[in-house]
Amino acid sequence: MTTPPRLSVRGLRVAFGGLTALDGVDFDVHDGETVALIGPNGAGKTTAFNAVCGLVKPRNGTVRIAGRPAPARPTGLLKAGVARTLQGLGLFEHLTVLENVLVPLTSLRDPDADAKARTALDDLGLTAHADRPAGTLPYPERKRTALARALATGPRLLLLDEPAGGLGPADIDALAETIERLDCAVLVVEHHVDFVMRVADRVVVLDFGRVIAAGAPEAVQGDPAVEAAYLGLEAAA
Amino acid sequence: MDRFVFLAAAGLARGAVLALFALSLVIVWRTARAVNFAQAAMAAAAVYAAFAVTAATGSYWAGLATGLAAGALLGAGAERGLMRRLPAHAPLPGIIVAIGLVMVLQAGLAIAFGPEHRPMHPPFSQRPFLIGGVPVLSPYDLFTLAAAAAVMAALALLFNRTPLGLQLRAAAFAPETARLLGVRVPRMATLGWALSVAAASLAALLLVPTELGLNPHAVDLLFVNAFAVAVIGGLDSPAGALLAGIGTGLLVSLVTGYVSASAAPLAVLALMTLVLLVRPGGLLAPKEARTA
Amino acid sequence: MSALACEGLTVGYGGAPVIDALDLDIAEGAVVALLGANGAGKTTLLRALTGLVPLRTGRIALHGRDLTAESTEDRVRSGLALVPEGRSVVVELTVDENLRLGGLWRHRRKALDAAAEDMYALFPALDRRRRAPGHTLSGGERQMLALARALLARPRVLLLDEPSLGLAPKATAQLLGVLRATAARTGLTVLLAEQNVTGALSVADRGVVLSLGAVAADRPAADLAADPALRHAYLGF
Amino acid sequence: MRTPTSKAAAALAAAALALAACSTPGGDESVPGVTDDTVTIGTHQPLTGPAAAGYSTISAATAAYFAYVNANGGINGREIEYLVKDDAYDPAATQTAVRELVTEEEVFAIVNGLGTPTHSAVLDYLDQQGVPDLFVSSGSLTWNQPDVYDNTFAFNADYVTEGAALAQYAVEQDPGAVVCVLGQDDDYGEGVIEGVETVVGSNEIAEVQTYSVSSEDLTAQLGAMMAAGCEVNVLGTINGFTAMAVGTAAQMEWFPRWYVSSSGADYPTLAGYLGEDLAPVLLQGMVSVNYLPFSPGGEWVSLFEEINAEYNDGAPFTGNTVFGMSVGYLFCEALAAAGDDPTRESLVAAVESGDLVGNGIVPLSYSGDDHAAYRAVGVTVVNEGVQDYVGATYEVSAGRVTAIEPSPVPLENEGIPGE
Amino acid sequence: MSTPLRALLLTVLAIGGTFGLDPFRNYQLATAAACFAAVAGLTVLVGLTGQLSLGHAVLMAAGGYGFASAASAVDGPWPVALLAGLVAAAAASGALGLLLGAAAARLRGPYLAGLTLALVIALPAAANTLPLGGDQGVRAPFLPVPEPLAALIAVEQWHAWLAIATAAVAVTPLVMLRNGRAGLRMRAVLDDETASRLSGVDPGPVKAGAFAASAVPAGLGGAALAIATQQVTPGGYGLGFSLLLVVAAVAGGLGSIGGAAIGAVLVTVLPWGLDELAALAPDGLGRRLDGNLAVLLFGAGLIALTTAWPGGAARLLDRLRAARPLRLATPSTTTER
Repeated sequence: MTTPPRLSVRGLRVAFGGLTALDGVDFDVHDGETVALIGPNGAGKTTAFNAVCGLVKPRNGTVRIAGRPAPARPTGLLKAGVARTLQGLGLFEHLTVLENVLVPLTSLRDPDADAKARTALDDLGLTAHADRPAGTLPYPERKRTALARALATGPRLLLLDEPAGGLGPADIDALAETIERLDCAVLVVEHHVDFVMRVADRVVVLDFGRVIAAGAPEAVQGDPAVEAAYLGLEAAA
Repeated sequence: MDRFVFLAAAGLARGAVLALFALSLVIVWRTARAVNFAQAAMAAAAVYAAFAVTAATGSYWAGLATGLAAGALLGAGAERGLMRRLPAHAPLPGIIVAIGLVMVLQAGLAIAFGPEHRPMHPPFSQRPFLIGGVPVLSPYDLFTLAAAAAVMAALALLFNRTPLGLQLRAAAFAPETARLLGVRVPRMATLGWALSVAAASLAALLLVPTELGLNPHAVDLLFVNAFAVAVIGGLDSPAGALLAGIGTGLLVSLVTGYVSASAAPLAVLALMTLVLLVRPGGLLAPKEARTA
Repeated sequence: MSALACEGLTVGYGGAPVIDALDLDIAEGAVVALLGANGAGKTTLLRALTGLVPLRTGRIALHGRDLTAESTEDRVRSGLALVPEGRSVVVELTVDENLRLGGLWRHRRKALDAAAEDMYALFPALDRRRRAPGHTLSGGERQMLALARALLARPRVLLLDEPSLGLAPKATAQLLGVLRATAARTGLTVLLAEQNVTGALSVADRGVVLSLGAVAADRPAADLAADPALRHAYLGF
Repeated sequence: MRTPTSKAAAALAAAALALAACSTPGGDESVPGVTDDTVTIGTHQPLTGPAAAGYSTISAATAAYFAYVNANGGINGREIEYLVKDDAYDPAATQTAVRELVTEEEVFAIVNGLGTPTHSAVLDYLDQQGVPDLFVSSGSLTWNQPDVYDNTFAFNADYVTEGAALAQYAVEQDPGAVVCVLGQDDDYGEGVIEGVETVVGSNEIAEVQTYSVSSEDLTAQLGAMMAAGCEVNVLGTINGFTAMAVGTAAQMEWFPRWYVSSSGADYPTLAGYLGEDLAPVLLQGMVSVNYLPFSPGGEWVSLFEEINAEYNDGAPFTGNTVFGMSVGYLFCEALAAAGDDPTRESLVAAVESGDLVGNGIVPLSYSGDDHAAYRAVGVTVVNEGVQDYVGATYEVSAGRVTAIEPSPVPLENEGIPGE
Repeated sequence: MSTPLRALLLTVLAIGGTFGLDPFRNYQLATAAACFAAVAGLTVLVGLTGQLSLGHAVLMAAGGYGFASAASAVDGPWPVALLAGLVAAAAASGALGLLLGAAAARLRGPYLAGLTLALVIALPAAANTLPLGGDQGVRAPFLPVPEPLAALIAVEQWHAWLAIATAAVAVTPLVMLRNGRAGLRMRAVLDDETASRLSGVDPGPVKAGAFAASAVPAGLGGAALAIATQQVTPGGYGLGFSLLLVVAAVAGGLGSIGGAAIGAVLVTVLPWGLDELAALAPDGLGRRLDGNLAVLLFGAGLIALTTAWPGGAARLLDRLRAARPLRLATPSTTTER
């Protein structure tokens, strides 16, 4: 008997009014694997994330986590080992860095919450900022705080929404190293192609809410459909 | 049966005023995304202005016009002078400032005019027509109904059929998009406040002659009931205000007549709680169209 | 003569500037493609030009007239129009109301009717759905409506932010076709921010590439299309 | 201690110090509020708020009467200082006002505190402090509990008495009429209803309607009463709502007979609400009861009118004026009877002695085991805009109504009590 | 220092302070302590979760009625009656708060404010309809000074002690809650509901719980007031009083417990002081100013604070303290959001 994938998405369809954001999307993420979800703006990447986290309700399709249906309640998701960062940071700006990291840990009623939070801050070099309100930090530190908050709970599945967005080369490099060190399943949405090529074991390409290509980074790179999606209609002809 | 007919008729007249005041709350909500908790105090101030002019000129109509103008000015002034300075996207400061405004206006009116109830006389007889021996509606009730209906119809036309109304709605729903289309959004908010307080002032002007007399708190109960009505109907829905206004007017009248006067406020509270628990956005809440 | 000119434009949301001392001059009647990777500052530039975000420094002139101190509404009334990215349709209003909204300050009632009919002729898909509420429209219909609404006011300079976002290739082609034709017919000046490089360059006379908030390349469209640097800026390969 | 709570400490301490600096409690053995040449008394009155419109003129009239007395040498050589605190008819504010009067101002007595809910709030406090609580301005039966509140005395005829007297007169005038009651939804309305029931029987009232003071109108109530075929309407209403009831009924072309409790039947006040033109017509024949000397042209009224003109800036002369000045007169009488060196005990003893006569048209009934003021009331009727006694007078005791003869107190010594 | 210890110290300090006050000031202090408990509850609710309640006076009234009826019913030594009263006050207000909280979790700002407003207006009607004694309300038992102390202190001072102790019992758990896990979750929900969900915090229950947690101190405040005044009437808990609680919370700085104390003292002492001032004005004017002047100034202050200086009094202290670079362990939130 094979272990079910950490995350399994089948036939996912999401629509907002007349807009179809996702139109029958399938993909899996296995333990220890980093999968990148890429595609042009508006292809449906963040919607896919939101559907996995229960923030939007799909019209059709299933999301399974380790073989079980994804829980709908916030704590359930956290208990199922799913953590996520948000595209717009999603920090609690008026809470300190330490408190930001503590929130999910207290949700799990973790007895070692404080120690775990401090370890997470330490790992990402945030200890010096622990007591500053998150909203007052420079952008890269805020980005790292968001990551620390996701990592502190020791997730089995980590969803990263544009983790490299707005970062400089050095920070991106450090981020890539952090992700490479992780042993959990990672699903990442990112525009920064070099970064994707570096961290991803597999790439899933979305366009108009459909998967147009999937596979190893190198294979996807040469796919004419992908090129067409990115560069526009003329190239497709 | 006689009693029912009578109570229903009385409830209808009361409901029309309630609906009009509730509509004024809907207007300011739709055009400026604000709940004006100072609506009662502003309307009372406008009625004082009307009272003063009627006393000076002897003309009810001059007073009425003054009251409407004073209401519009107060609304525009509050938006320009206070509400505009508050941070957007947070309802709390607006509510708190409005509460402050209530205190200032009511205390100011009491200091300026004293606590006395000043009787206001209606322009039409309040002697009801008898239908089969049952008193139904008086000419003044009919005037109230007609005025409320006319204003509601005019506002509906304004909002749904005129370019100005289109701009008002667009500015409320999507301010940034509206600005990009050349709509002067701040002006629309000012206009929304002015229209709203003017409508509330009209409701107050219609109500006060049937009450004990004009005093700084004369409109308070109307506001609270109208707020309940607006919430029951859905703050976004003019039709909801109308429906819930008439319904609540009937409810209050019937409960007062058949049960007791003190049960009426409880009946309104119960209705409001019930509606909110079943439909948190009110009876006629529009379907959530926005996804982002 | 220059239709739109800006000098020393600097814009930021706190932290480092997103647009950094940018100069740009667009000749009357030109169609300019504004290119650049995600986060290069395209959207911020367009929002700054229309006054939706405040400038730190710099000035903006429309046909030689300084706009810097004017409100968004006044800039629009001076002939500067922006079709923003994404769903700028007012979903609570019908198609017809949305469309007319664009021309209220411009036209008297009769002229507005005529202008609206012109637009319906230009976009037959909208003509069929005049009474439909905005939230029922598809992505393509929304984008068409937004463009038609902007054109209704007969702007002198039209700014478009990613009109192809979320559109099928066919729809994008149609939209850009209408744009090109209108520009050619009316002498409209267009600044088109696009990630669909091929599409944008196919209608543009000139391409400006933004990188980190500054102009990285600025040359005729035909030259730029073949430039490998551009391809790398987008695809990373 | 670097937390917000420490700021609380700082604030509290600062406030405490500031307050402590303001005053220190007095500790001498003398009688509170009494010096060689002054007697300081206090009251709580609704000068602002919803009840101000109806009652804020009472304390002004009382103050004017005291000014008159002081100008004529005071009582036993002492001038009366009358401290009026506003409570806005809010029981919480009454608490603060009365405590300030008792502990800060150290008043000799509280006189004519107004309102049932308001005065109820300080009843226990005054009892614990042993402060004479004289002539409460309300018709509740609460004030007449000498076993519990040995220092508290009522002034108004109680509402039950008034209701019973009104019903008795109605039954005599108009046997077999359909009797209905409209009452305020508190002890006032309930008292009147109870009084009416003692006369007509508890199930014989055809229709009982209530209103609350925050009501917008009485249309629903009057409509229900009209539909029930009421012929005699007994009202336990305050002035504003009496006017509204009469006006609303007239609008319905309905002209039943009105029998109104004294707290809501002051003709000048009602005329203010209804308008000078309509009032004589609508109020023609309105029956009420009273116990104070307000007959137009009477000697008391003449005196009070003079005092009102001289010491009250010629404020409108209404039933409230007579009421306020009568209270003042009664207090002066009690003070005079309390001796040359009055104490709180001697003041209470003077009231309980039964020797006070007041200025009413019926006898005062104070005694050691009865703290009600008037157990009898005289019937008044409005005729062509003039409200006056018609002679019928009833005493109510133990649920029985008996007709008695009125016994008005003559004016003596220019209205200044002395020994 | 731990919160309970600090609370104990402050309570002792406040009780010590009563010796410097005459009976009337002690009565005012008792009232202020009662208001403090209610304002503390309100300020935590508004400041930490952004939910505005215009009905905290009703929650106080619920506590007052609960106290009065339970303490009167108990036939035993006064500490037993007191304890029974306080428990009943907490239970009554907590139950009402839970109901409101359940509604609040479903409602957005204006709808919630409207519901709480209607609740305040319905209180007199409820008092007349339910067995709550109508306008006259219900009596709360008089708690005389215990025998050993009788020679030492006046009854007002004794009531001030009881009110201070009750306020301490009400506010201390609130402070602990606010500084602990629950407070963190409330502030997280206020900051970003989506991020909260992703962090396992369900906004609904947090908001409802905050309402209940805010209601209990308000109810105990009502009990403290009942101890001092021996009376609970619907008229004492009207809209004006409810708005005054909002003023106190805003003036002190939303979310700040210390600010709540400042605000409570302010709304207790200032109206009285202003009325004293108004009494100096000529008679006619004085009568019109009396009562109204305080309301006018409070309203103007509320507007000025919110538009110009949203942090309230507590923030001013912070700013004055900023010369020394000290940071509060728990940053309080402001009205800016």
